[in-house]
Amino acid sequence: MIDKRVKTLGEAVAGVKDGATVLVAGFGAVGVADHLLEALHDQGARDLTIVANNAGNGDVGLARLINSGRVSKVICSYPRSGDYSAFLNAYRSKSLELELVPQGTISERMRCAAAGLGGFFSPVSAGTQLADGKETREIDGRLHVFEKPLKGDIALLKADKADRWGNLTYLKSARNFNPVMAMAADLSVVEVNSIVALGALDPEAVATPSIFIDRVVVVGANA
Amino acid sequence: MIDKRVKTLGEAVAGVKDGATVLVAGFGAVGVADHLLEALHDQGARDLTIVANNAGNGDVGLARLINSGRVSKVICSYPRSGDYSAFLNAYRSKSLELELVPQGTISERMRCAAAGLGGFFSPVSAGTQLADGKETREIDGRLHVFEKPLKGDIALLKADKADRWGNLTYLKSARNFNPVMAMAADLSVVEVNSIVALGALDPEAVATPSIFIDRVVVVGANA
Amino acid sequence: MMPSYQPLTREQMAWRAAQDLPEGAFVNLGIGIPTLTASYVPADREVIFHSENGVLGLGPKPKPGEQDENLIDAGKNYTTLITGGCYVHHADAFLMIRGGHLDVSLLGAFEVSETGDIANWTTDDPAFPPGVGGAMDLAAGAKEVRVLMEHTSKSGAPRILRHCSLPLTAAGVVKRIYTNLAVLDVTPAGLVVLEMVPGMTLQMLQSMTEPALTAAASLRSLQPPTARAA
Amino acid sequence: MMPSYQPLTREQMAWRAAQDLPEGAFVNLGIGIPTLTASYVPADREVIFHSENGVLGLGPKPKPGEQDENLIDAGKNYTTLITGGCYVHHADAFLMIRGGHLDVSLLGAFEVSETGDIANWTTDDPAFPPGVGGAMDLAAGAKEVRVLMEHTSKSGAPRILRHCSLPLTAAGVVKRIYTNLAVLDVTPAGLVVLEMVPGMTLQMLQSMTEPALTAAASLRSLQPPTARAA
Repeated sequence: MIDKRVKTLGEAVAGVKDGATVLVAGFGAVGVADHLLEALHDQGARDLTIVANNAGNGDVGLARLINSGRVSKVICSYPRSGDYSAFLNAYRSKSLELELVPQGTISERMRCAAAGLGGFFSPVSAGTQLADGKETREIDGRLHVFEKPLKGDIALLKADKADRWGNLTYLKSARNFNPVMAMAADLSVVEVNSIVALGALDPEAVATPSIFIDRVVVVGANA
Repeated sequence: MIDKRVKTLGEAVAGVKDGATVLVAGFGAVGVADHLLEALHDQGARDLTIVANNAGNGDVGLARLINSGRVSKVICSYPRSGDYSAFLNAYRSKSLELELVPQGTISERMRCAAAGLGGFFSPVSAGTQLADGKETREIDGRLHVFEKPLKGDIALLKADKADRWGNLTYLKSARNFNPVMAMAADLSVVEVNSIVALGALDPEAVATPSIFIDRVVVVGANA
Repeated sequence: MMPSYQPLTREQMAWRAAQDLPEGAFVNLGIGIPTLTASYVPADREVIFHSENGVLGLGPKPKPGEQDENLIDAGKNYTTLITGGCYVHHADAFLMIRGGHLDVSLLGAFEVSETGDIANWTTDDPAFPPGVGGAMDLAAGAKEVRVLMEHTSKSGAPRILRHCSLPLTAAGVVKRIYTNLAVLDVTPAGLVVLEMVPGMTLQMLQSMTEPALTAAASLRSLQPPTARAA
Repeated sequence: MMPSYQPLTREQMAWRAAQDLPEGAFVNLGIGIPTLTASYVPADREVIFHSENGVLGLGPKPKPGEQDENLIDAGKNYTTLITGGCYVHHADAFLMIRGGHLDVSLLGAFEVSETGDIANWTTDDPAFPPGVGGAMDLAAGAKEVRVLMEHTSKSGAPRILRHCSLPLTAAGVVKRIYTNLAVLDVTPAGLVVLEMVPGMTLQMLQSMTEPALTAAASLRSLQPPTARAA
């Protein structure tokens, strides 16, 4: 019987290696796998490359990983959000590298990897600093930039409901990067508010199909 | 008040020009906008390029358009399905050009156009006849083929329910090409089984958001 | 000498931009003044607001106590969904942006050039890390990109320039500029002034604008209803 | 002289391929003999079948009178959805295929080469239009591509060749071949025979196979339960 549920947050993030690329879902504080990020802190992997929209807040989650010196690179669109002092300090001390990518290009590069494609041409960022050093091509009279697929070793996801196969639904704007990151990592791990019986999720309304999910852990009141 | 409903099939396909590229949704006989295809026959546009998975059956819908000499090119993955005599006759008499594209490449090329991208590299078809004449590139040790976006002037779609804004849901495997083609045409027209009140579709389960739809017409028992 | 004109308030600027959003339009409002625009859409028009974080159909701010912790806008403020709205994931939200599915993208800016270049993502301050967010996607993708900004800097320096001095967000994309002084179109023949606030002259406006301005044949007064202004 | 061995039936071939589908695997079954495989998955295993037309979790054929006109498989036959299955659109269905999300793609073939090239999409008959469907996607994308086919043509000509004579579907992708006579692995060192039907010798099998064969150290008999065979 397929059962992707794991009992502890430790099991959920087991096996992450030093140097891993970690896809961290969420936009601002919404749709972020706070518990899995704390578990990754406890797990101990170092030299991490983080792919996320923002770069952490306060001293929790991603910010705590940065403060603990565990992150060597951040690929994100907007580090300057809320109290981003953890990122700012590491950035200023040059202990951390920043790759700044337009928000739609980040999500499209991950979808590109998920879809087994080798890269794509995008008009976004053409003629700007963020295209420096990138291959360009004029297509239909418009300058395009070549963008490469972006794949994760692990994705840390937050959803609302899951079944034991790993089918997922989300709540409102907490969907954000989660479905894309779920598709783009070798190992996709999700924390959910509750587990429902197989068949309880409407087959027309599953937002992330089971094929993309490897481990499910319940957090919060139902844990 | 936004109201994309039109009263007649004639209004639904009004304005299609000679030489138009028409995206025809469906897989086999499922999820096909039979009524809109008949309306397009009545409408009279000629020299059409059809993008579809199959190439019509019997003498209805797409096959009838072909039999009436209205189709100059078919871009599809599998013309040999069911009674495809309409296509076969036109193909043998060379009155119609065939561009054969792998099924996943057709859908991805349409999504590429929908997403405003200039093209992508795919490993599919690399080293085969279907890559003849196409740009290739080795990426991470694997041969890839460059594929261009594929956009329609009009998409003919079939859905189950719509609201007056054009939000759509589908039934089971009748979803198939519909959501992708809805995104990839300048004018997206859908025939539906019923119209529901705005707000009646679950915001978490809309399969095609209203932004992609231009005209909605009810067919069948509720028309 | 005191100027004989009254610049628009931020709310009045937002009001003006809102008047040009047509019935049925899908619109993305950038962070800052553009966000205010949603409140000034004429009551008889349905305009659907898109948020980069996967919300199609942003509604007004929730009432105190009715905030949903899972429903925020691009500025990370609590928001609501209007009837008929829906949720999508990030790749689909940016497909809508990049693929030309938005009718209007209304952006804030530091600078705009006479050929429609826009600079709104970085001041290139070496002390702070840069952040781009969805700015480049929004500038590159919509059917029509419009800018809403103060006409000059706080020190009075022009922000509508021959060439942007700050790093570009996108080149040649801006079609219309709403400022606190005027409404201008970016045309192949240069910048055309469509409206100016009462008391403004083309000569005064030109003195605060680097590229040459032309008055539209239909040049008229930019006069928001003061009752609506804050 | 009559052969002293009995080739497998189509059902027995499907049975053999089914035994190698692990618990929890996501699998796409090609049209033809591969489709039969679904019926022979051991009862204690959950295997999830994917259909290119947007069905994840294909179930058995519906009972007469219970067909749903909106639910078909890749062969355009009526099908069902198992509990836990869901529907996706075409671009997502092929993202699953191309992106390596399927554990196994089990394909029919006209020919397979010793380096794992596969030809299964066209016989190049000029009288008929070619059709490719999802064949190239399925051959290029899955984590593991396996082939299920008769060992030789009806006239007895080998279909496992040094080089495919028909136009390729994909190059270097096939990892395992199930025939009516044997199970073979495609390895960097060439074709390795894992199993043969009772009475078959390596010499006989070699005479029906173009490239050189090596016997696996663990070479064993391929003996399906006759009770399961049709």
